[in-house]
Amino acid sequence: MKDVVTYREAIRAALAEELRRDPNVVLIGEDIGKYGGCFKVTQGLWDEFGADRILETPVSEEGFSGVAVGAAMMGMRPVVEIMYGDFLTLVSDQLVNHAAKTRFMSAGQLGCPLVYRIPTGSGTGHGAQHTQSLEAMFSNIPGLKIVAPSSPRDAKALLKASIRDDDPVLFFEHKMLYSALGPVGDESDVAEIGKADIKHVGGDVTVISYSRAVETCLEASDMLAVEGVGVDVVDLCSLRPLDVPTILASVRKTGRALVVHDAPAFGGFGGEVIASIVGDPETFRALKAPVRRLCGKELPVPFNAELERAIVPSAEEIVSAVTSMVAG
Amino acid sequence: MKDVVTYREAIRAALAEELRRDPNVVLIGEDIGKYGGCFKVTQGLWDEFGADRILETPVSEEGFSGVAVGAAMMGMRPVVEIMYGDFLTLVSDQLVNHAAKTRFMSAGQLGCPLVYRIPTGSGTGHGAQHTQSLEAMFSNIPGLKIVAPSSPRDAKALLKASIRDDDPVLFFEHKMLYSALGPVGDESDVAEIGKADIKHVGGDVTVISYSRAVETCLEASDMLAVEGVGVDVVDLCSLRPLDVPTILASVRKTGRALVVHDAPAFGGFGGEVIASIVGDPETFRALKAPVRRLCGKELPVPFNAELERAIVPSAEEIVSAVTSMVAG
Amino acid sequence: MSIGFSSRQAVEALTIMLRSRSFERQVEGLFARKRMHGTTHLAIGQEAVHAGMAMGLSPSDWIVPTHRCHGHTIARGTDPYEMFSEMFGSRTGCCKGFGGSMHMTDVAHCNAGSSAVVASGVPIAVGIALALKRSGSKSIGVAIFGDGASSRGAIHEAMNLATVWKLPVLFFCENNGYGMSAPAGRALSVPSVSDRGPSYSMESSSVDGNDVEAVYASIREACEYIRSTSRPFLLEAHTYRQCGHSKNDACVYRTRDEERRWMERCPIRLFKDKMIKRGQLDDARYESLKRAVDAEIAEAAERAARDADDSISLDEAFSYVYAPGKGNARLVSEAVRARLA
Amino acid sequence: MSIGFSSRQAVEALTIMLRSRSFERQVEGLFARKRMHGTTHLAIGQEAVHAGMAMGLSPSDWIVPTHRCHGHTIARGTDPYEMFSEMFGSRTGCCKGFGGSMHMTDVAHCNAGSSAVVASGVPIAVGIALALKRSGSKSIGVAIFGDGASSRGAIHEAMNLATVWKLPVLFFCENNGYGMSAPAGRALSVPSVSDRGPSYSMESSSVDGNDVEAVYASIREACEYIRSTSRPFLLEAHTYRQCGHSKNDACVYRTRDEERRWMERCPIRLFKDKMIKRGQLDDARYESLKRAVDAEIAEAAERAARDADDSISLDEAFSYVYAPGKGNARLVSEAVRARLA
Ligand SMILES: Cc1ncc(C[n+]2csc(CCOP(=O)(O)OP(=O)(O)O)c2C)c(N)n1
Ligand SMILES: Cc1ncc(C[n+]2csc(CCOP(=O)(O)OP(=O)(O)O)c2C)c(N)n1
Ligand SMILES: [Mg+2]
Ligand SMILES: [Mg+2]
Repeated sequence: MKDVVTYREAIRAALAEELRRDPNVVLIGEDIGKYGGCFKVTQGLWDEFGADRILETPVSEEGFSGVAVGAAMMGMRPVVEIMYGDFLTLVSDQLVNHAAKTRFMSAGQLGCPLVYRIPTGSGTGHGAQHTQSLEAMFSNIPGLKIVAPSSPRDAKALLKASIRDDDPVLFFEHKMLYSALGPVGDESDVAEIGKADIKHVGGDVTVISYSRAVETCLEASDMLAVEGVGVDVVDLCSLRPLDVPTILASVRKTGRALVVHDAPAFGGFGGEVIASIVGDPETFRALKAPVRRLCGKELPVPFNAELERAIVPSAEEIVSAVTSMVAG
Repeated sequence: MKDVVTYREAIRAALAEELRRDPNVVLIGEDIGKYGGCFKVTQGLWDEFGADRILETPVSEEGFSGVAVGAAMMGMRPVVEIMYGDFLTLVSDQLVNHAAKTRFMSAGQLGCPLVYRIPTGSGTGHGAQHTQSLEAMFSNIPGLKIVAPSSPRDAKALLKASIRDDDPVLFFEHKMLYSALGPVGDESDVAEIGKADIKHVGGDVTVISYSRAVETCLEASDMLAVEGVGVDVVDLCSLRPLDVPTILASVRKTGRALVVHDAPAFGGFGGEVIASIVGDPETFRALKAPVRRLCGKELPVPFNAELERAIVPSAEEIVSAVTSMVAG
Repeated sequence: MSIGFSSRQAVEALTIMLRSRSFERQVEGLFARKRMHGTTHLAIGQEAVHAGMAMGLSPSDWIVPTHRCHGHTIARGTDPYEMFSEMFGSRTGCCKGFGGSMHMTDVAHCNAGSSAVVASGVPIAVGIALALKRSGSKSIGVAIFGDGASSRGAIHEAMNLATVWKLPVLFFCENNGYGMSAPAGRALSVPSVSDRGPSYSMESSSVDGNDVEAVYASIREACEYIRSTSRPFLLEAHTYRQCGHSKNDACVYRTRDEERRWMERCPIRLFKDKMIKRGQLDDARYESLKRAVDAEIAEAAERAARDADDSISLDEAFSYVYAPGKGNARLVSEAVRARLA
Repeated sequence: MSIGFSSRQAVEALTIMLRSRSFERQVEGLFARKRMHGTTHLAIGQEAVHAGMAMGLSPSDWIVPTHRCHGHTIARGTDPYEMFSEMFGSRTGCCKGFGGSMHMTDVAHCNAGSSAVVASGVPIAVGIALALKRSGSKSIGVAIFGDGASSRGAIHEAMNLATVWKLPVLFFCENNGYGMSAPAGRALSVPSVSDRGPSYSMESSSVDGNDVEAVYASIREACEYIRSTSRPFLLEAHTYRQCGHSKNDACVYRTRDEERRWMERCPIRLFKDKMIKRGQLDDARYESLKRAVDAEIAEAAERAARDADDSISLDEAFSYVYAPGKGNARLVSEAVRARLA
């Protein structure tokens, strides 16, 4: 493998390696065979693995997500592609009421080791029903795990971990990251779900983010460094379980926290991050400024390209938020 | 009408009054006719309104929720009963991708005035798939409104407001409140969605809650009053839009905030409340203690009655949390 | 079509039906005496379906029952003590008291547990069939659902998929005439659910669900077809629940007259009479069988009642939310593996 | 069945087809030149369906199209300038640039807009039919969906409901042989979607979707049935999209040979030849008609391109999320009311 690959290639490599390693792993989804998937993530896998391992389905999200649950109960490890994250709404019964609860309700008799791969996010001009970031819809459901990598390395290592995990994992892939380049680990690089990664180190403000917004934060942190403002960029990588210790350690150091995500602020995952910060006595005492959010705006994603860009946080907005926090 | 009625009767009265007032109002749902609804909320309405206004459906949640959206686009005002809140998963596509976005995507050509009535919560021994509190699943969706009353008066006045509202409203009714008694307003009592109500006044700690948990908080506030600890109990009534000014005013006064809800803490609505508190500079400066949550425990709702009780906050737990906040 | 049972089979069928009935009567009594929490859906009157199916399937076929699951669960061999215990919420329940009346998973008896979301178990059964087929097993997945459930889209998707993927699934509709208070005639756009077979190029048939031998024979026939072709089959049994939908149901949606007519077709009575006529049974033998069954079930209920307070702790409960250990994958539970015959 | 159009009708049909084709070619070019954002689903080859439906329906019937919606939208009378503008994302678009290619609501032409969630528009159309029926209107709701969509459960639920509630809905399946890359033969458990009519006790039929007169005639017949009985009808048109599924589709899932065979059945060419044979058209007249249509569409595209930067502001966008004003109800928008003929 090349030293530097795209996020798309990293995901594809993780799928290929796990398909090779474990005969119980199968891919399930629409147009993921010869067509290579809507975002070409599975392109080429068909040639190696064929119809026995790549199960192409009719347009039946609810049905095939249930099929995946039943198969997982029996020890298969389905990796389901939900073509657009917006269609999570169609599989939420199987996810929330079944996948998340099977182990518990059966008192451990059955497990549900499956992964939903979920292309997410705006920027593609696909309109309000194809561009949402719906991760917050599922973060209040015990029994689920949620992962949202921002780099090729994390994507590969976390997808491998997700496939090997014995519980259902929602794996959010950001569409605007598919062509992002970066190094990846080798076959043995399997991450631990629930560990955050500090992607930039600085002493003044902790910026906490995940998925595509991490890129924006890193851009901002470079701009801020020029101005002499040091930012810790904490990439959560996993949302559930959440790496609270890493968040707290950074915020205790900086005394200032800003949470950034593309999904709208209200009711978004940022609230959970903030609650975990201000609920901790030691961290609370270390706070020097209000804990802030800079997130998506409160409207459905507009088609218009300018508006579509404007509703997610920009590096400039992050710079100005951080600057005002340091000044304030 | 009697001075004091149950929460169930209050909801029924709101339905009856609105059915009488506006011929566009119809009820849609399963077993809501002669059978009176799974929780007997619509009992008796069949006799007055019959099959023309009470549309009984097959077990087709996804289908009839879409039918409601189409009917609402044409100016009908459907009030849909989702028999158990857990089945919101089956209607989430119509809710999230359609009802919430119709007005925006059509640039105001179409509206979507409908109400989903949603019996919610644990305590009934119905097991993990019939007892969830899924309000947080929908709080990150612009275009929706969310209401969750805790008393007969609020239930009636807010349901009337929801039915008259021109946008889609999720109306969460707590099953364990159906038999709770309280006064209600007359026919003209229509509440404003988005206004919180301070249900108990005290100076030491602000306890913020909604739905059934408000009852638990009020029980705790009485116990605390005996011990000389004064608690503001802020009943949010509406979750989206959220009455931030009322929350902030109380917290600025007390300097201490505790958020209580039955849904699990992680990823729950409490995070949003906390983010709104600690993001406000003036309120942040007024804080004397970490902002805390006391919420449901992180597991699917167990059938066992003792466990089922143990996973939601008790008055005793609230008392001890408040006491330690005042002491700390 | 109805094949006459041998005497041994007939006694087995009768015994299963009596055990199912006896279990439900005990539950009814326990709820009436407020000894049990929650709600319950009894299947009184549908016992021929339980017995016919349990006898017609192979023990390694996997079932996914519905909310109305006690009869199938007991028919398949689950210990009534564990079932009562589950309904008391005790640690000794088949799901340690986490599940309750509607969730009685028993992997040892190839019972994947019900979904209490009507029809959502159907695609799960299709997934089980997929896994069985891939494992090289000759076992099949059985998706049980009601007439009410048949209106849910999940079933349409599951049936279409099972056909195009050629999966060994028995779609089994227990048509008891009502989905809660909704008569099938008002909820369904077809006279019979099995009329929908052609919509999926699926073989289908209907059977008198109060005739245990007929149910057994149709199940056998359907299973043979499924095993030999690896294609799904849709079988519908017409039956009736003599009891209410769940506890406290006054049955305002149906007439006493209708109930009376169906009581005359009570599957246990029908089969008992048939056995007597055939000389496979006499009244004395019936009474003693019934007494023995009732005693066994009553004993299980009493024992479970005594252990009712043996709840699992909250701490222990937490350990069931996620798989124990972390990092590398464990294999599928040994119990499931053992059943992938 | 095919009814011969009068000359006036024939010219109308041809004009609609040419406008649909011309619109799509312009869009194709604009995407190729990277002038447009997002993606788009062209319906080149399906124009007989657009024209046959638009002419067969009454103007007060409400349609709910699919993601592949331009042809139906233009056929129904929406201004191509407003459609191009929508695709440029400008304020002058039919949805002010909020919707884009897949969302072209136009209440003035009884077009409720598509759902881009395949099949989710179908229950919405049933809801529209419910409202129309209650308002005493003779108008119907039209649910348009593809062969791919037919596997979704929402359609099953909607069809069952429409029958048991007796609603005036036309379920219209545009079977173009593929759902994205999935051939209907692999995704569908029946040879033809209309085979599923009996599953809902619904009248159904299939028609050659490349024969505009046949489509028109079947629509007329279906609508007459629906209006006179207030029952739903399932109509399927077999057609083919000559283009890819969306922009940048190399069509690896089908053969060039298959494409060639369908090109020979291009609905515009077929109908043009038929008209010429009947003496309703000659080559010169065709060329001048085509030139006029192309000029009109090109002019609309150019005008829209000039106005492309006229975006709505973020502030203004916020005012469309919730209804203006608060407290008491406003009535349904006057525009909708005006269309509830
Ligand atoms: C999706 C869903 N909707 C509604 C319910 C409430 N409910 C429980 S049982 C039932 C009736 C189901 O009827 P049927 O499938 O015929 O099974 P039966 O109860 O007759 O055995 C309903 C509507 C549910 N559990 N799930
Ligand atoms: C529920 C859902 N699943 C998947 C998609 C992605 N998708 C867009 S169009 C399409 C194919 C639809 O096929 P069909 O219904 O035949 O319509 P056609 O594109 O052929 O006009 C798919 C799968 C979607 N938009 N919605
Ligand atoms: Mg039934
Ligand atoms: Mg198609």
